[in-house]
Amino acid sequence: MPEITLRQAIHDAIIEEMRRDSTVFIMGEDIGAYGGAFGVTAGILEEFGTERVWETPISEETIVDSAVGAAMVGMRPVAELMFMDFMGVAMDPLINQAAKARYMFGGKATIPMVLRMPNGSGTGAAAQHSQSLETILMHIPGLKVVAPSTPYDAKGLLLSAIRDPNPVCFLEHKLLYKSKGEVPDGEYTIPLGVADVKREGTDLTIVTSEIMVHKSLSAAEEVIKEGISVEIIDPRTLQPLDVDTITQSVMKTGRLLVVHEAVKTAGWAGEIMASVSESPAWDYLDAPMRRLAGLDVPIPYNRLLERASVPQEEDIIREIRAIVNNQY
Amino acid sequence: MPEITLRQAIHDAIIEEMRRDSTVFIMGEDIGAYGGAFGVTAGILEEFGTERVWETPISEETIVDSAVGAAMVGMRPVAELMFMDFMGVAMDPLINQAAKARYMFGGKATIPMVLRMPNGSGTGAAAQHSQSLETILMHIPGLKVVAPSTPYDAKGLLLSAIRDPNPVCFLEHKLLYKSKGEVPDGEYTIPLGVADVKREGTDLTIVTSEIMVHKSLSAAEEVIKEGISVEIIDPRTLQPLDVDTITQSVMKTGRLLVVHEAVKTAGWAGEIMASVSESPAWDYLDAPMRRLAGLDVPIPYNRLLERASVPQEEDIIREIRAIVNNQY
Amino acid sequence: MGTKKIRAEYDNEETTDVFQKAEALGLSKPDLVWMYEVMVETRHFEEMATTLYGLGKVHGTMHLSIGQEAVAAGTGLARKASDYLLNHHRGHGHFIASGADVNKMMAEFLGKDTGFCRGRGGSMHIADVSANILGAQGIVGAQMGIAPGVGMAIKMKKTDQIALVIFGDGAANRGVFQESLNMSSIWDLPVVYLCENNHYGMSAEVERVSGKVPFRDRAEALGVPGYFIDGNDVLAVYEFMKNAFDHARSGAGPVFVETETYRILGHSKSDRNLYRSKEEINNWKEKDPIQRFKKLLLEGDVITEDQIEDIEKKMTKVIDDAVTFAENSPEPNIEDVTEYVYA
Amino acid sequence: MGTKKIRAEYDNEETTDVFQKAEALGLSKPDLVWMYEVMVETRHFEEMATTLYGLGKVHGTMHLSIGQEAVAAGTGLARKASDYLLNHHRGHGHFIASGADVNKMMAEFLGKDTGFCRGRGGSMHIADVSANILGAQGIVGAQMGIAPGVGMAIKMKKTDQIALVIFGDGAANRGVFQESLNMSSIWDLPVVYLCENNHYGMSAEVERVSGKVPFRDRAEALGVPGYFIDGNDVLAVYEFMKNAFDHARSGAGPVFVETETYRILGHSKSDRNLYRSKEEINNWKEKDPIQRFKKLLLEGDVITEDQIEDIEKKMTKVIDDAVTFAENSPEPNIEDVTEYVYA
Ligand SMILES: Cc1ncc(C[n+]2csc(CCOP(=O)(O)OP(=O)(O)O)c2C)c(N)n1
Ligand SMILES: Cc1ncc(C[n+]2csc(CCOP(=O)(O)OP(=O)(O)O)c2C)c(N)n1
Ligand SMILES: [Mg+2]
Ligand SMILES: [Mg+2]
Repeated sequence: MPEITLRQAIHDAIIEEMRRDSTVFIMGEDIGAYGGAFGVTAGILEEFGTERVWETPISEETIVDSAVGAAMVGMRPVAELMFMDFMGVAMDPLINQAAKARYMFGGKATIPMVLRMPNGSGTGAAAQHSQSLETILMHIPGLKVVAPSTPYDAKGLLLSAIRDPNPVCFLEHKLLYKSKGEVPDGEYTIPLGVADVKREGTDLTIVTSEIMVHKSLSAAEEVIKEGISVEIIDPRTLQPLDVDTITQSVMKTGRLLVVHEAVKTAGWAGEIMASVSESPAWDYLDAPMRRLAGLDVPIPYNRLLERASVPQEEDIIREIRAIVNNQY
Repeated sequence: MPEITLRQAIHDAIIEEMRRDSTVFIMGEDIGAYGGAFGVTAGILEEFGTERVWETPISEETIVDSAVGAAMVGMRPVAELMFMDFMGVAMDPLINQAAKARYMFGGKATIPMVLRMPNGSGTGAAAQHSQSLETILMHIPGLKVVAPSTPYDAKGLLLSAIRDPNPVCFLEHKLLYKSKGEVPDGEYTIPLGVADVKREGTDLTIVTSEIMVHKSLSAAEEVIKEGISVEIIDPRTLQPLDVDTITQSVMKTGRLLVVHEAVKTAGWAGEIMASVSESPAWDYLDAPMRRLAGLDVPIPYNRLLERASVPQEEDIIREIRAIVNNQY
Repeated sequence: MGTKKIRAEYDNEETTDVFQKAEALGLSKPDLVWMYEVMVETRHFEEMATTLYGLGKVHGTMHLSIGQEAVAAGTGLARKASDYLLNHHRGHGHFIASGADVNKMMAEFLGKDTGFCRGRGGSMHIADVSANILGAQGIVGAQMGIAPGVGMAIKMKKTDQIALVIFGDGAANRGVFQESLNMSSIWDLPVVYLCENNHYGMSAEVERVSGKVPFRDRAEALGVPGYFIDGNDVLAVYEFMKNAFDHARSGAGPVFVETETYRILGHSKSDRNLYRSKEEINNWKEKDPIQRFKKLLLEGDVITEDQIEDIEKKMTKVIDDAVTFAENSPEPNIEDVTEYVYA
Repeated sequence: MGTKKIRAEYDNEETTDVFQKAEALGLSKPDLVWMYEVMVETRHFEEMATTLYGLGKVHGTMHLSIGQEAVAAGTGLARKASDYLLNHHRGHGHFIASGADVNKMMAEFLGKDTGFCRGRGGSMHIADVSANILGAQGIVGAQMGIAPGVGMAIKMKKTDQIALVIFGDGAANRGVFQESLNMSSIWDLPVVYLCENNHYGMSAEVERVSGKVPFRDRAEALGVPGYFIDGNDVLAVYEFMKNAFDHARSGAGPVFVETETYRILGHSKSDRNLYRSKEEINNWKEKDPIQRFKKLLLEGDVITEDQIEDIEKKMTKVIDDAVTFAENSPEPNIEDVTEYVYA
């Protein structure tokens, strides 16, 4: 299988869906000649022209609202926010429009749209360009939330997202754009709501997503040397969440660590823990459930501070050891 | 002590602070002659005139942004969103401005502002006027979140909120405006970050806030007849959260139920559970931690559906019994 | 700033001779009667809504358009059934003028399973997507953000539809107004903007909260042709809206029509009218669009006093029937509360 | 729509005789030299920034204002130190023209503990609240929302300060533009709006994404006096900004000044300039505001070639010293990462 970058995988998913389905179109800022701030949409304007590539003014509220409008009358917009942080100026369209139209209107509206949002820190872009706000989206019934960690997942999930009849928020971690992975030629989909076991193990379950999957995998490679066997579950879609796969794993390992880049307080680690608490897996827990998350700070600019503000491989290793050795 | 409504308590806190401190002022829609959509600010325009009562156009983004601006240069704005749901159009000022200015600017800015937001369902106002979105605010480092359940708490907390040097989001549950309680004459404050034990008990800890405190208290009165003794903790401020009081209680009772009106998925029950999981209280748990929350739906209009979509006394009773009797 | 009164000028001349005007507009007698009927039906619907609210049968709040019916009637006649309607919270008249079934409207009001939204939406969110009625908005102004997307879809599908978006003077001060008109302007989208300027956004008098009025100038500054007309003159409304639809349908881009009218009742049920005088309200009652049009129709011999009576009776019955329908309808099943969250 | 080119007209006449103009504006020779120095200092600062970035010493991205220095210099001279400054992402020049210490700026660039924001903010968020510099904004346009609040505070405190808010052509298309100008307009707030129209918001050519240009018309439609001027003519910038400050300080309310200029370099480090021609860029290089002002100063005998040389050397040293200061400064303590979240 050819190896391509996550950026390429997302690009391919969009362009292939645009070829397949004439109702799919893209909209956002600088997605044409510029190719998008992260280069994802490069070349799409050339192939499809301005009829299917709507380059907008800086008007995020109306961009996302308009995606809702177009979706409501039968199109399948794939809109882009240049950075996930800009959700702040496009929150009403998400919270009160995309998520609620179907319900409020008694099932009469269908909103098949995708909103792509690069998230995450590590690029020195500071507090207003580095957030991971997916927990907020998970808390809005009516939205789906997808957060891939590999090119393979990204393409398969984005295809499903575009074909899904609901509003789907699609996260792209900036530091993963250049990461490579095998992706088969041609069309394949990954259903929304199915987690992936990224590594099997027996002593501890880590639930994590996006870039933290990779950091956790490295950490797992380290601790296996000490005989600690870590299982890594990547939910891939945070909403709907594949609780079964998580609880199955916890029932096997007896220990849970949730790792996310999003800040700790009220972050989605709590949702995972609550789900485990409510499940049969509770009785199998041999240790307290733990989380490792971004510090409760806006992301700082300085690279040392920036690095310190989100979980790193060494932090994950430390946590794994602490849990397995009952040192908390 | 005189009994007054929660509406009156909030009104009194604002007007007394305005008399005491000339930098305190109010801003928002229809807060003058109309008295605010829920009557909270009635009479304030008459006493202070338009110099301290800024009645704005319908421009929530700029209302909240402007509160940040005024606060940054030494004023103490008490701004109002008519409904908490309108956070959607004022999210950037909260997420990226109020919460981050101090940090981004290396501690050089101070943002002493209060944003009042009526929340909650039960008034037949449907999906866009009934939400409880406090979890979202808890997830933004830099913001404080206050959610009172009684007139006494409301006044004491609002005084502290206005005097706090940070941006404070102040929730007011619509169905509590008319509820009455004893409030002493004159000034008193309740520190932010201190929970209140609303009822002592030995068998189960309920952590809950706002209107759910009252529903839980009623439920507790019911189950005591069966010999089940419930302790009810009202955090009063969700951020900062008084984790100690919660864990102390859980160490005593061995059981935890979190009740909130906010929708279940990724709601703040998870934060309470995560905090307990991380604390010494973990070892004292005799039962899985449970939550009872709003259904994962936009709030429906029909009153039966509306009622069914958030926890009611009977649901709380059912949950208490289930936990205490190990039936889950 | 904010001092210039909005009655500065209108783009329309007051209709005085109904025949002459109707002829010029290509309107038949049934067209004229239709508009009159829609206005009366809306008035009856809303008066009944108040009654039901008083009886405790309606939950929540409601926003009545009594005094503003001409805007809806004139617009409804200009709109084609294939055109999309994006409505706002004070939109009963627009629904009725778009041909919405009042039985289903009344049922929605009472939160019944037979209502347009199966009781989930209520008065504020009536929608019928299959009939191109894309719902009403509880977030002031959000419909303006949604409208360009509908216009984009129309362009991509190459149909000759229009997106009609309705909002108030208060909404015009939300930032999304500028974003929306700008976006429609740059792409020449088939969007018709209808601003119902009824002098108040809740208690906010339009001149007090607006740097300059009328709003028409804002539209022009965004490259969108803007008109400011008398919204209580139903024929003027028809005329300008018809032109607006024609313009947008021809591919020439968006149009903005601002109609001056007045909200006779309070903003919603909690309004005690403390921000305006009885005198002001009474002055505007004199300008009641229904009475005004009735007078024109009678003077022009388009209709007789007897026919007026008959319409009155007919609409009383239509609304009474709607109440009966609604009251006899079942409540939604509680078990279905989680339906419709996801498709 | 969106077709009218913005070079339609200016409100200012091109400065040709520096002496005559300076006299009319009440400017002394040191004032003129000060503006020139600020422009040169800014240019050197930004060229150094590029160099450091190339060397991998700067983290993240940066937005350079090369070609736009006249706007900052003219504005900086018009602004009083007591006036508040709300800056945008492309704001190095404005900071320098406001007297900000370039050592602390450079240190912030390098993320050092001695930087204005102790390394937390970086180039995009430089602030010095104690010096009335309320920071720069990474969310395009948000500073416009914040500005009326600063104006309100000034009114309540009854000082004679001004809130100066700076933003680009791209920002002018965000809804908060309308909300902000409207709010300042209705309350006659002392807010001066400075739009740096540099033809592009990232890759978006202003005419393509704006229903109508210049934006000045939007301001006027909101009751705010608006001007559209040549932003590469530093004396014109000073003239109009001075008038704007005077107007706002007199209590007459907000003013909007739109300055036409051009961003010579890419939007940020990732820009490959695929959306515009080399020719266009070269045309604008010819209009370099520093060269243009230098020529005027030389022609008017305000300054000699030798003095020009000296300024060049002085600024080279100032910037080199800033780099030395920054490089020798410590990194922030990692343990302090959670400081400053709450007061
Ligand atoms: C974003 C938002 N802000 C405030 C409100 C509360 N609100 C509902 S209607 C209204 C007045 C709207 O005025 P206008 O647009 O003129 O419409 P009208 O009610 O006069 O028909 C207000 C303030 C809201 N629903 N949404
Ligand atoms: C709300 C928001 N949308 C988009 C961006 C990404 N972005 C940063 S600067 C910029 C262009 C801004 O254009 P303009 O206002 O003209 O300023 P200029 O960069 O030309 O100085 C864009 C799109 C952002 N930072 N914030
Ligand atoms: Mg109105
Ligand atoms: Mg620009």
